[in-house]
Amino acid sequence: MTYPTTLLPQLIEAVANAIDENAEAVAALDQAIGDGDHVINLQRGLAALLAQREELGLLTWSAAWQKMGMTLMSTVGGASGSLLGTLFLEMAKAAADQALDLKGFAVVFAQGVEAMKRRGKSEAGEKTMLDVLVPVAVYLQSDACTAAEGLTGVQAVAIAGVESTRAMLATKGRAAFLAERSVGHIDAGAKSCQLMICAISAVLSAAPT
Amino acid sequence: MTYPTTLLPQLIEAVANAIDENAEAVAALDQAIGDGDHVINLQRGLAALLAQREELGLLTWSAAWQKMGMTLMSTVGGASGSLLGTLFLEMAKAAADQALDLKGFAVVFAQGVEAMKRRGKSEAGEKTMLDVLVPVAVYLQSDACTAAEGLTGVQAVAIAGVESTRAMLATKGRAAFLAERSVGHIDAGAKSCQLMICAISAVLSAAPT
Amino acid sequence: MKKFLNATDTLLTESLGGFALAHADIIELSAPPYVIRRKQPKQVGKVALISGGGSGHEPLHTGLVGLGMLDAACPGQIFTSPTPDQMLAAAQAVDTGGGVLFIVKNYAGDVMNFEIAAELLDSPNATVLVNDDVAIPKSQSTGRRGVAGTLIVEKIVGAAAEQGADLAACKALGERVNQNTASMGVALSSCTVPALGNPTFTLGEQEMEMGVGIHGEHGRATLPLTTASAITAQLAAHIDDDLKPQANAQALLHINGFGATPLMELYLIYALAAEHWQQQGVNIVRSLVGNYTTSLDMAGCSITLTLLDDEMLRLWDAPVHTAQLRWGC
Amino acid sequence: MKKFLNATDTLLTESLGGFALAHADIIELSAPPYVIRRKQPKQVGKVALISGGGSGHEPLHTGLVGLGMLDAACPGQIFTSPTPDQMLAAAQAVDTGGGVLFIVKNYAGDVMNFEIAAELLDSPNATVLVNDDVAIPKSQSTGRRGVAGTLIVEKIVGAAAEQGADLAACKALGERVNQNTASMGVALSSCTVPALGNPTFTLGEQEMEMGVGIHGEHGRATLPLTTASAITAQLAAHIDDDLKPQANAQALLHINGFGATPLMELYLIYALAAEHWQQQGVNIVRSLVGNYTTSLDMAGCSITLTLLDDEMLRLWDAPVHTAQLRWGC
Ligand SMILES: Nc1ncnc2c1ncn2[C@@H]1O[C@H](COP(=O)(O)OP(=O)(O)O)[C@@H](O)[C@H]1O
Ligand SMILES: Nc1ncnc2c1ncn2[C@@H]1O[C@H](COP(=O)(O)OP(=O)(O)O)[C@@H](O)[C@H]1O
Ligand SMILES: [Mg+2]
Ligand SMILES: [Mg+2]
Ligand SMILES: [Mg+2]
Ligand SMILES: [Mg+2]
Repeated sequence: MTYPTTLLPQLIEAVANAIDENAEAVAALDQAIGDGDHVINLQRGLAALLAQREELGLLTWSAAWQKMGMTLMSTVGGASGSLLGTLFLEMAKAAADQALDLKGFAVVFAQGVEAMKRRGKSEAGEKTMLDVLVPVAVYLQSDACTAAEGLTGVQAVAIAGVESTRAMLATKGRAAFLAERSVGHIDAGAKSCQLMICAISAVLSAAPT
Repeated sequence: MTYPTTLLPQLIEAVANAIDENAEAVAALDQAIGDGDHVINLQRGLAALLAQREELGLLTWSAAWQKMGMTLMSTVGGASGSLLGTLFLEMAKAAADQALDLKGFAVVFAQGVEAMKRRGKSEAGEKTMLDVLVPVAVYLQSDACTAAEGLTGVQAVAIAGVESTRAMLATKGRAAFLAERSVGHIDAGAKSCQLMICAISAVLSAAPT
Repeated sequence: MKKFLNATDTLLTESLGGFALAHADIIELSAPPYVIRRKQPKQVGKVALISGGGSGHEPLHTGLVGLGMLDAACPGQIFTSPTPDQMLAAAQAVDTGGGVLFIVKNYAGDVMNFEIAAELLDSPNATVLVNDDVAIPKSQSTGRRGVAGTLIVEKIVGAAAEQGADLAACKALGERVNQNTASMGVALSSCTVPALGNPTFTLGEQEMEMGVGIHGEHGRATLPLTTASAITAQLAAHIDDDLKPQANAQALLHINGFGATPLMELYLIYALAAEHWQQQGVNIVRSLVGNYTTSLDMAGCSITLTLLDDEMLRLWDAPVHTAQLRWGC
Repeated sequence: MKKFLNATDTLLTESLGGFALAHADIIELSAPPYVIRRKQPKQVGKVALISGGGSGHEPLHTGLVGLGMLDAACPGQIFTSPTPDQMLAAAQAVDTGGGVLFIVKNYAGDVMNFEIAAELLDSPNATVLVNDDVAIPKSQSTGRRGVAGTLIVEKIVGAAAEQGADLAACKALGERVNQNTASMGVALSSCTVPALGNPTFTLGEQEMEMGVGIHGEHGRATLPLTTASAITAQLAAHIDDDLKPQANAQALLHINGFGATPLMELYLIYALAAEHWQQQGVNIVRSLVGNYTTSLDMAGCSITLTLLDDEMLRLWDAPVHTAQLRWGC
């Protein structure tokens, strides 16, 4: 099935709720191995998206992601703002104006994640949000990601991804300054991305076919 | 009996010990209604006197107090330093070069306290060291201060004086800034003066006649 | 609160040594009795401005020695007035015949120690007593404390002295600046005197101390912590009660940090205070924001308003070159 | 730790407003996206120096905008990198044809946001990356952090730009200053981010954090608190490992307070650090002591040594007029 942009208001609300409900936990993660600002940065960006959600729902995916990317880029700030902004702006470029099904989205999303890797000069295994986003991109493009199972499977992949950051030594972002002391803590950006992916998947799962 | 200046080393040691033994308590008083420095200021001055004690013991009372006054004036600092320095310098002026008995000392001491009042523009009842020194000066000059009883009586007067500061409203010194909040606390300068007077009296009581 | 130190009884001496090294171009530290004196050349016969007080308020006063401001500062032990021998040594060092003006903050110890020095000083001298703190009622028997306004007196009189004003004129000017200056402070914490090792008093997580001085002692009242707007309004109201600034008056607005409050918060207070006086039609023509008259590591700040006539404004703007204030050169 | 504020989400905006009011003679605050830009006239075609970063480090960078230093500073949220639209607005506002030099502290967010802006910027531009912190091993995959040395880069390059140096020369100079600068910090407490409400990490009464950055995070190690001499020796040793200052080298010694450490203690550290390098025959020719690159209300300080050649020394001495640094005018 293809997903229309009219889902965007609901998607944004779901993501914002998921972040709000877990705000203290995410803040604590960035406090433990960062500077404590990750979740409020995200919430600021999500508030801006919420304010735009109705108009976003009237655009194409490409135009919507372009607008969302610009919004996130100019409101979130920090490492996560530049990376999330990059993700959406790249997806906007990759999307053209077609309708999107899960496979189509997988291609676009993978391009977005590649753009994040270039921007952050980073890859999976460095204890960042990429440790959720890369496995998710891989999964979405794999055969295991079927129309029936994909939206459930991707949540499991995201959760496994965030959990995998716990044991990692950080080699990117602020946590890298802590060297060995970063081990044993989940990465904040990975956690917030997992929450966002799970919220999005839940909405899409419930979307009328 | 007259008291020789050869008692000075012992007197200074006794005063320094008395202050050291009660240092925390006196510090706490100046912390409660002041800025916390009174006892370390005193200890600095007493350390300087200790360093001079042998040579002081060779001088006349007048010369010794002159030297002690200058030392205290230049090492203690703060309100108490200027006042204690003033006390000793005035006693030096008043003493001339005679030998001193208790009555002679009482006259000299009373002049010293008057000089302190002029310097501090203060008098008894304002919750300061004067609330020990003024009653002591009055007692020493009174008939109740006999050769036999005086050195014991003066300690009781000093103790009563310091206790009397507890209920007073401070109208001089830093404690006055606290207005009613100064009530219920003993004044630090009064306490240190009481300790010093008691230590001095004890030494003089035990002095060979 | 923890500190960088080797020993509490060498902290001051070591720190003064570091200060003298860091600013050797403009000041020098004497041998004991300690005086920080100006090095830059000056007109012979210029009035020599001398101030001082307990340490722990840095940069006041040592950081304000130099061209256009103090000729010398006498640093006492932490929170302890300097002693007359320091002021006499200072006068000896910096008086070139124009006489000495002592600028003294109104605390018993400072007043008495400076008075003793003034009495012992042979040469012509005068004293300006600074008592800008309006937290204390005017009728208080000790008089009001000298706090953040002291710097303003030192700057304006410093400029006048640099320009050749004589001793009487400098004293009159200093008293005029003092009369036209009002300050009030609030603390979110006390400070820790190194020798005591613990904060002088403690506040709860939702408490603030209104009307504090700069020695870590309690203020007029412990109150529930409230918004910056409400705090500013309270401080400003006390200042207005005292100064009664008129519409169209020119003023200097000085937000002074007590040591541990981030500059960001000081500028917030500036914004709120400036708005308060703007609404009254007072013309804030000059500003000074930062840690100038501190209380060791106290969290808090004070607001100071000085009503400036044209002469005072010109003198505030005149060149100054000290460790802490520098403009026009 | 308690704070002066009305609301955490208006703190920055209100504070920037106060800053702009207080320094309206030399800077102005744009409408959002926020930029603080220089007001003083400048030579057309001068290289426009733009820096910025998260707020919470005041006076860095907004306090360093003005003649002889930054043309603009882009303030992000507390500890959060500014966004590309701010840097683009800044470039639009201050580039007069000589191109833009971005001075960027080496943190992932700062680097990425400034890079995106640089890529979107039509006009000629270059970037100097500042990474003076030697607490982190050189081999660290993120590279080292930019800390208190950033101000030194901004001052020296700012002077060169003011004197007409072109974009390539400014960039080369900035990189040279950065290469010759090494810093390391130690904290006695973390800081409290307003939105979190509690210190980012806690230390015991006998603990210090060695090798901290300026965002309240843990450093390289939590160690027992020791003497100022021992602390200084540790910090200096790391700096020496990196810079390897030679005898007779000229240097600038900068003791930077993180926000809550009294100036008296900073001068103590200065004394100890100056003695360390004097013993090595290094010639400390310039000093800077105070709170310049803070971390909100963190107690602690950093030592920065910059090896100065004659050109760098002349440029350090060149006139500057910002809210925080002013000399020669
Ligand atoms: N180079 C990078 N590549 C990918 N992700 C990164 C990189 N640097 C940081 N991150 C992510 O950004 C998150 C931190 O974001 P945030 O706290 O908003 O920014 P900042 O670190 O600037 O304070 C980290 O948890 C990590 O997931
Ligand atoms: N005007 C005064 N007259 C008499 N005693 C005074 C006066 N002012 C202060 N004191 C005394 O000085 C004591 C404080 O001394 P100290 O702490 O050494 O000085 P400071 O108040 O300058 O810190 C007070 O406890 C009080 O006894
Ligand atoms: Mg963060
Ligand atoms: Mg005291
Ligand atoms: Mg004192
Ligand atoms: Mg951040």
